[in-house]
Amino acid sequence: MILSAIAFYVLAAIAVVSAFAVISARNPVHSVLFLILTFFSGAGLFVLMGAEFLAMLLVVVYVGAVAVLFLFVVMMLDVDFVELKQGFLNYLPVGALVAIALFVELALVAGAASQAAGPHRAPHAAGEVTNAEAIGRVLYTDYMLLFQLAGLVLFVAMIGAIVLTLRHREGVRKQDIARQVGRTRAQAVELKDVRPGQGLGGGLG
Amino acid sequence: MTMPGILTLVTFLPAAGAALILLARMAAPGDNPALDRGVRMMTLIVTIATFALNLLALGRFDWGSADFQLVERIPWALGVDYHLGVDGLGMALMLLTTFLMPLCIIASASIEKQVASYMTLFLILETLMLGVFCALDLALFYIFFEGGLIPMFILIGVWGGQRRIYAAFKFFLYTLLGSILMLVAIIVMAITAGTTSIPDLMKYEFGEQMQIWLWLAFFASFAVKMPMWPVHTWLPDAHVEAPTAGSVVLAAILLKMGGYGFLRFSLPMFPDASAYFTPMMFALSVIAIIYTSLVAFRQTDIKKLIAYSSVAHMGFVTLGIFTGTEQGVQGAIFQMISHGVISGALFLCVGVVYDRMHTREIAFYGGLVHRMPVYAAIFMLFTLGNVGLPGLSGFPGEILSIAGAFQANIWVAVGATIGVILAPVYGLTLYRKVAFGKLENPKLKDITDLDPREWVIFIPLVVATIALGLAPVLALDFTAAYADKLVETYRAAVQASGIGAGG
Amino acid sequence: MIETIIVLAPLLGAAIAGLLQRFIGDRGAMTVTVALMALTCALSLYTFATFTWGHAPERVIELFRFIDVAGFSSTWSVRIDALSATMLVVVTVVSFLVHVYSIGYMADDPHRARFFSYLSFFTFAMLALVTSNDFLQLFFGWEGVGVASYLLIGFWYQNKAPNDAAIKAFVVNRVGDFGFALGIVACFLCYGSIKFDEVFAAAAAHPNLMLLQGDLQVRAVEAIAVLLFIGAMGKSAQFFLHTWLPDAMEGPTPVSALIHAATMVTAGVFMVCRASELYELAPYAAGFVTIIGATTAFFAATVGLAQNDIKRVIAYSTCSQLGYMFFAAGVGAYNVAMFHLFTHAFFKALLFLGAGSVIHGMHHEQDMRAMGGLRKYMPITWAMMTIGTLALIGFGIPGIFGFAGFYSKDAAIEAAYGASQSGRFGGEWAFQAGIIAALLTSFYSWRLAFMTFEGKLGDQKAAMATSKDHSEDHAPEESHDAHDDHGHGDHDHGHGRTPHESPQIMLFPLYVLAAGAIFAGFLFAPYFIGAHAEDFWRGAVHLPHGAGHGEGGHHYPDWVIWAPLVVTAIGFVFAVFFYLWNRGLGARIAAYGGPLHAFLYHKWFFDEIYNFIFVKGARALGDLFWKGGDQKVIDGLGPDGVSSATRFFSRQMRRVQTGLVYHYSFLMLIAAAAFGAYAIWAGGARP
Amino acid sequence: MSAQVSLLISDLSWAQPELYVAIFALAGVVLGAVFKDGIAPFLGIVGACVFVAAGIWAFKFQPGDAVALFNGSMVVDSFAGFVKGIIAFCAAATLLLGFDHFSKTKEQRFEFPIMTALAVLGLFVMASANDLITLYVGVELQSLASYVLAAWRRDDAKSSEAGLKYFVLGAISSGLLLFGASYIYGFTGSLRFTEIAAATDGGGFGLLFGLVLLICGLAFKIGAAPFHMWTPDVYEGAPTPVTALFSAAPKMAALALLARVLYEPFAGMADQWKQVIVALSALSMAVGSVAALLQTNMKRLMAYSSIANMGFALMPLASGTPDGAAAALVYMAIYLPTTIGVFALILAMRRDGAFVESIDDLAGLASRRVLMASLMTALLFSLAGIPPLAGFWGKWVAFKAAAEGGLVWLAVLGGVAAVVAAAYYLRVIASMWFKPAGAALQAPSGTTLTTALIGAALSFPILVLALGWLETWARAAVAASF
Amino acid sequence: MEIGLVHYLIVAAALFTIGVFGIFVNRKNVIIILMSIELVLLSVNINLVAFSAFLHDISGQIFALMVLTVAAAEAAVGLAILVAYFRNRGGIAVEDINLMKG
Repeated sequence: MILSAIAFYVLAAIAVVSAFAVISARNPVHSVLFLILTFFSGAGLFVLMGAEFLAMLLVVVYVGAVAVLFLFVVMMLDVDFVELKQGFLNYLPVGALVAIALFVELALVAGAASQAAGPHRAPHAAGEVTNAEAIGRVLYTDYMLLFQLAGLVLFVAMIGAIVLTLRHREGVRKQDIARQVGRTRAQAVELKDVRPGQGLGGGLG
Repeated sequence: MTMPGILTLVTFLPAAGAALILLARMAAPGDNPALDRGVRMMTLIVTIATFALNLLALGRFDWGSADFQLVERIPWALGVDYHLGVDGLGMALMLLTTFLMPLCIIASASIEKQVASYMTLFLILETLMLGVFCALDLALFYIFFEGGLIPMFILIGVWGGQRRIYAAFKFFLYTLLGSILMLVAIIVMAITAGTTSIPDLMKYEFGEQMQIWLWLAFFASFAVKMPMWPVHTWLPDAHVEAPTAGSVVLAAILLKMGGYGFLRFSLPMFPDASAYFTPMMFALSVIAIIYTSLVAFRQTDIKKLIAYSSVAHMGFVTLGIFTGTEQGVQGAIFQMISHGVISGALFLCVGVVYDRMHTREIAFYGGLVHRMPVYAAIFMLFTLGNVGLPGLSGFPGEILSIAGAFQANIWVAVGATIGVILAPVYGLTLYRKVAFGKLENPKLKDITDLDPREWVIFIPLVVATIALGLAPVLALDFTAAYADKLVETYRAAVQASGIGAGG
Repeated sequence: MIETIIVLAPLLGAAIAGLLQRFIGDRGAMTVTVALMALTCALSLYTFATFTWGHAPERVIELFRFIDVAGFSSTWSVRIDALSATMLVVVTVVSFLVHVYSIGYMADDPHRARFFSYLSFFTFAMLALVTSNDFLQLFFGWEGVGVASYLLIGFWYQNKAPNDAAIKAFVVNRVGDFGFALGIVACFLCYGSIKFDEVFAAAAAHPNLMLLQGDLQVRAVEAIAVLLFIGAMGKSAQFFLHTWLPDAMEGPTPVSALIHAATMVTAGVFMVCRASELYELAPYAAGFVTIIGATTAFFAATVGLAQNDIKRVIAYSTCSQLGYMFFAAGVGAYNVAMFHLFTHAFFKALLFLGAGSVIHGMHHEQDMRAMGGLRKYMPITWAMMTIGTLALIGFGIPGIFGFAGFYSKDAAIEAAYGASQSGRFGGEWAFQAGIIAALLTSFYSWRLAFMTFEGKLGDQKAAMATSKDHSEDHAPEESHDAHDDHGHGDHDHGHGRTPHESPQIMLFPLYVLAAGAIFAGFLFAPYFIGAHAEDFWRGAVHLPHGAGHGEGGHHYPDWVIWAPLVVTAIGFVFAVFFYLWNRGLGARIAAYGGPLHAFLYHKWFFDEIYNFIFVKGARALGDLFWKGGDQKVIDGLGPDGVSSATRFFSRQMRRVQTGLVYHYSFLMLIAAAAFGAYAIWAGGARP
Repeated sequence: MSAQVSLLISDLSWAQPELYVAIFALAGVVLGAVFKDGIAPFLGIVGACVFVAAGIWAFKFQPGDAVALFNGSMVVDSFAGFVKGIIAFCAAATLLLGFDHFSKTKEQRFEFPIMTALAVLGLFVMASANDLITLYVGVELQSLASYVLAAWRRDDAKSSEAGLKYFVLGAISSGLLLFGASYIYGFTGSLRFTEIAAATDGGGFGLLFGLVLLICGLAFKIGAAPFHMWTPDVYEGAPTPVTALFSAAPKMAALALLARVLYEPFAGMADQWKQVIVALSALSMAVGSVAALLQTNMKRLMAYSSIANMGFALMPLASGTPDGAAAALVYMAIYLPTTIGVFALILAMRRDGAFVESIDDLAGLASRRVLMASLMTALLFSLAGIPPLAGFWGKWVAFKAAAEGGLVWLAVLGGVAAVVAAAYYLRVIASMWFKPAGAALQAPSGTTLTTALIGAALSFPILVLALGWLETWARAAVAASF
Repeated sequence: MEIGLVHYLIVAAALFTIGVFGIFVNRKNVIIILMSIELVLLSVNINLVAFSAFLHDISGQIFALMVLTVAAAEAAVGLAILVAYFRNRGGIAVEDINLMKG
């Protein structure tokens, strides 16, 4: 129990600190890396709560895909390090105030939630099926619709990404063999009368 | 559903005419003088036919009864019925409307741009105005009441004078703000009483506190429409900028909706609140009469002067209505009708010279009588009517209102009577500056007297003014039964609740 | 039937002349109106005769309903009784004569048809007034004559002065009508009717009915009587509301004769007499009538002393004489008031028409200082004017014979004396004012006669020139200029041509009126105020106690009876001294000026004060309300203010809409936090 | 297993509208991959037909009692049927408008109908959502498609900026929504609406907190103040047919979803959430009305107009009365055709082949193209709520529901806001009628004109006459569902 | 001291706050905002899993699974839009995203 408590505090602290680093790091690449760290900590917390399957997914999906995607885009867009602008400091206290107010509210509700949930139950009881199996049992039956819809969501993301980013560049010269082979002399060669001393420019003008 | 009733026919005939014009226009798009001529003629025929139908309806109407007659009722939507019917008050105002519309159409000969649109809007406006006076369902009433803003807005804005856009906006928003509060009140009434039928609501007794709020909401609408001081300032602008026929409709009919509303709703449905607010209404009426008379005196624009005088005259209407006496109520109704004729005629008079000279500056004119004796005579007649000369239709309304007011509160009557002194001050001064004096402006040298078309416009108005002036009983008898019943029930209700009506 | 024709014939004439003038021409219009007036006049005389000598019954012919709202009802009707019969004669005779006279006087005017139309319309309105059976028809006629007066004063509409005068007349009359209208509605409130007989009966039945409004408590009958009298003050140009009458002289002279001397201005007197039953119940109101009447008699006479415009002198004289009528009525001698009205109509119309003749002969010169010696040029006019003057000053030897004014005016003064003896409110002052005014009347009347007809033509011009400097803006000059271009354009204006006698068509009415001025008093005194009074009036007016006393049967001391004659003589002597023997002395005094002269010359400064308070006040208020009230306050706070405030908010909102994502998100989160806070607060203690 | 299959088939038979749309999207991709952009017109027309078919099916085959599908993830009831019908028609109209528009700009791409279809699928799911996960997935399906659609014109700076803004802010709102949903789950122990309803037990501040955050997320989708900030920018930046789509169908779905959440699982807490809706409604009306006054761009103007109108639509919900939801439905049913009509006319604003969208471009339209001007006038007056146009009835039902819920002051505020809003509608009308004519606009295309005509006809007079049915349907739908 | 539900919820709350704080104080580039959004979603997931665990109800974890999936899709779409935006504007500074305002 102590061990899990220590683990919780460590993971929670890392998560919060690295999350803060995500938003305060100057270099976006660092931000991404801190984000990955946050996710790892989150995954650890999941494990503490007995949601091993989700923890794994978090690592695989987020760290493996999303964060890398972020990293990729950061690199691709080659964003500069930007200095904090002047207005930022004026704005910060107000922002912090709102953030603190929000946090206080959330904390209050969190407190309420733990009361409302009644007598504490252990995160997971012994003798039950594994987490992955439990999810698997309902995911394709009770939540089949959602499973399908999730597919459509990903479908939207795919089409959307293609629509927005894939472009057939006009400037790129592609080889069209049929055209190449099928052209006639008239199409290929143009004869010009060149008057002495005037060059081609006069004729074109 | 059986045959549509006569009121439906009267009300929607102009709209049908408008639809016809639209069809004609679809068939022949673009600028087409022949189409314009045809449209003018057709509009005139439609309006005259409407008048004729209205007379037919008049024939079926029993003046002796105070009940709603010629009733039609078809269930509609959202708990609202299509419910029409008239009593003496509604019939009188419908007649006024249908009587004036053909004259307005004739007077619109100087309109040259977008004739078809103009005529369409006018016909739609007529339908909406007629609907106001015969709707027996609150929601239906509101639709007609408020719908009139649309054509009027466009009429002022497109065919108006120089500041027409400002005037159109002011007119629209001012009146809309007033009536939107009424809409809320109507809804509250519909919920409380469970019906929007006007005859049923007249029988329903609202709580005292509720009456006060509802009364105030209705007041907001009608006071603006009337217009009462201090929410009258849209009127001069709208009048001045509107095209002649628009001013006529505005002054002669649209303003009457306020008075109609007070009579139809405020008094019978909220008698206690009406009694409670009577002192305020008196004060506002008297202020309106004196204040706007003095303001009218200082105007430099003919139309503006007449517009302000309208406000003063409407002061007599509100005064008369809230006296809660038969003389007052009858006087108010009569004043509405008479003002419809006279102020309409005065705006037409202004239109005559405006068509010729394209200015309404008083200082521009002077000595018109030299070149336009007939016009001057007619203008004089209506000026005197406006001044409230006995023998012309302006008088009975005023004296009856004052007679009513005297019974309610002597000082109010005294205040209102001061308006009688002030009326000739502005009225005759205007006349003198425009018609009398030497003909000094060289531009006026070639101004011509009335042409036959204008004769046609004015003759019915002259006849009406004199006939109503010499024999006001003609109109008073028609509304007598209505007024009797209104005053009787109002007094009974007020006495039952024990709120003193003053005096 | 006859009665209806009497009333409507002039209307028909007016309509024909007015509407059909294009077709029948000026001559046709004149013919029609004069013929119809002759008819009316003849029928009126017949009616009067049947009444006076034939004991015709009082009757009311009802035509059709006018207004009828729950007791507030009026019917167009013709009421014939002694009072209205008398007025019929006065109105139709004078009107007929003025019609005839106008044929000559207006011969050169291009708008004669219109003029005759107006005249006939006026006559109709006046007849409707006198034959009314209820207050509302009375009011109709009242305003009808007012509008006719307005139209006729402003007949020469090209010019400023007539237009101003016309509007002034109308508006001042409206001030009176303010009272009248309130009086009518008060009648209705108190007595439930506006029909004469019903009102009087109800008033007599409930003499102590109170009119209550808040702290105000007055006897209804007093209030009504005073309110009605305010109307009469306006119409009859009594003190405070008299200012329009002198200005009304801007109208053509026949108009002045008809409207502003003989008929319309006496409508007030008529009305008071008609309502005599009310005034008898209202001692304070009657006292008020007496005091106003007496004051007017005095005031107008003093102002008449200093005027130079021939018509204005007569106008003030009219005003003064109306004062006599009112105080006579006020002291309860309604029959005397009516009698004076009756005789006054003749001699004052005579004076006006004579003055018109002079003006016509002088080529529209109205300033008496430019006249003089006209007796030579216009002997008939002179003779007629002299008769008029004698009638006006009330020349006559008690007990033997007198001109018309003698009987009626002395009767008024005697009645006032009687009232002062019986302690009637205001009687004392009425008597004193009557005597003083008689003196002044004599003086100014002779002054007029002497300045106009004696001496040599234009021998007072020098004084006029100096006087002009003193009163640059005075009306006579204006009117003098004003008449420049109307009608008489072919005449060389001013003194280029010698004065001439008027044509016979203008002189004929003078003869008739002169006859009236001489004999009317002598002939009709027994009926109006004498032995046959009771029999004549038959209750149409309230008669004083002991009425019907014969010529010799009254109880007044001799000095009272002789006093008017004496003061008249004194006035005559003074006039002779100043204007005949020391010709020019009066003018020199005027030129020298002095506060008293200025005070009188400027008519006690009424116009100036009114102009300052009412005209300028109305303008200032109008501007204040318009520019300040409507534009600044109402529009500024109302539509324009709201609209600019809304625009301001709109602009602020657009500024919030920065387009920056972090601002948007910040706002969203603030909102979320706020809603969350609400949730925690609203959810209460429960988790 | 066979029981499961037959259950699945029966579920799918109730989910036919969703199925049609999904099949269309998937098949469209295949066809598009084969035939490239040349098939876009075909897909556009077929898509519109599919939407209409789905809408009609949903509307027509409403179950008498609510039917829970997929183990309670979705529910099919009259309410959903009614809402889907409206969504489908709006989407079909906007799809046709887009097809018309992109054919003029030569930007036809076969993905457009597909993306629209996926958005519509999301809207359908939203309309039928019966648990918090379905709610979330439906919202996201619609949102993701919308983000892409907003940035559709990828070479246009404004369009991509619109997409970016929409995305960022939308993601935040999703975060709020999710966080709220997680608390609701935590406090009630369930994600199913029916079970939540049983567990609310009058609520507490934690549950209310979760609900409020959920409402915030949905308010963003509706575009209600103070979560409205994205609306003007996205409306302006997105391609106009996409704006038309945004202005119509998603509003209906989100409002319906909000209504369902409030009236089904949280009906017991009406007194507590009422105030939040009131605040949203009041703020939306105020902001939408006032901020639009000085706009010069028609699309921005319509954005603010939509904010204000959402305020009006929320008003009846705020009453918490059973009729409130019906009133909101009626309001939306009246409002949506009108706004689509306006967008059709905005799409018809072309000069020299280029699309223009400022109010000044409409100057003098009445003297040049009187039909277009008349339609626009009728539509705008309807939006302003001036009788006798249908918009007035929208205000009527909204105010009435509010008043029945004891919120007369809100109705009064709405009235005042309506007056302010009228001022800017009038500005547009004034520009068309009162201003001197500028260079003429090109003749509107058949599609835009037809759409506008239908919109105007629905605002007047057809809808006015058909109001009786509309209201009856809406009441029946609500009565059968909640 | 036992680690209870409230602890996890507080952690989630902190992450949520940091996430939203990151969104609205960030003025540098949009990617940070996208990452902040991921933080928010993570916090939600922690919430869901925590509730799921302490309620012994698997549906919360299914919800978290869906959130994960959608978050991935969202990241893809967001980055795609960002790339499109970058191509048009040549930068992703947050202050520059204000072509449309007012």
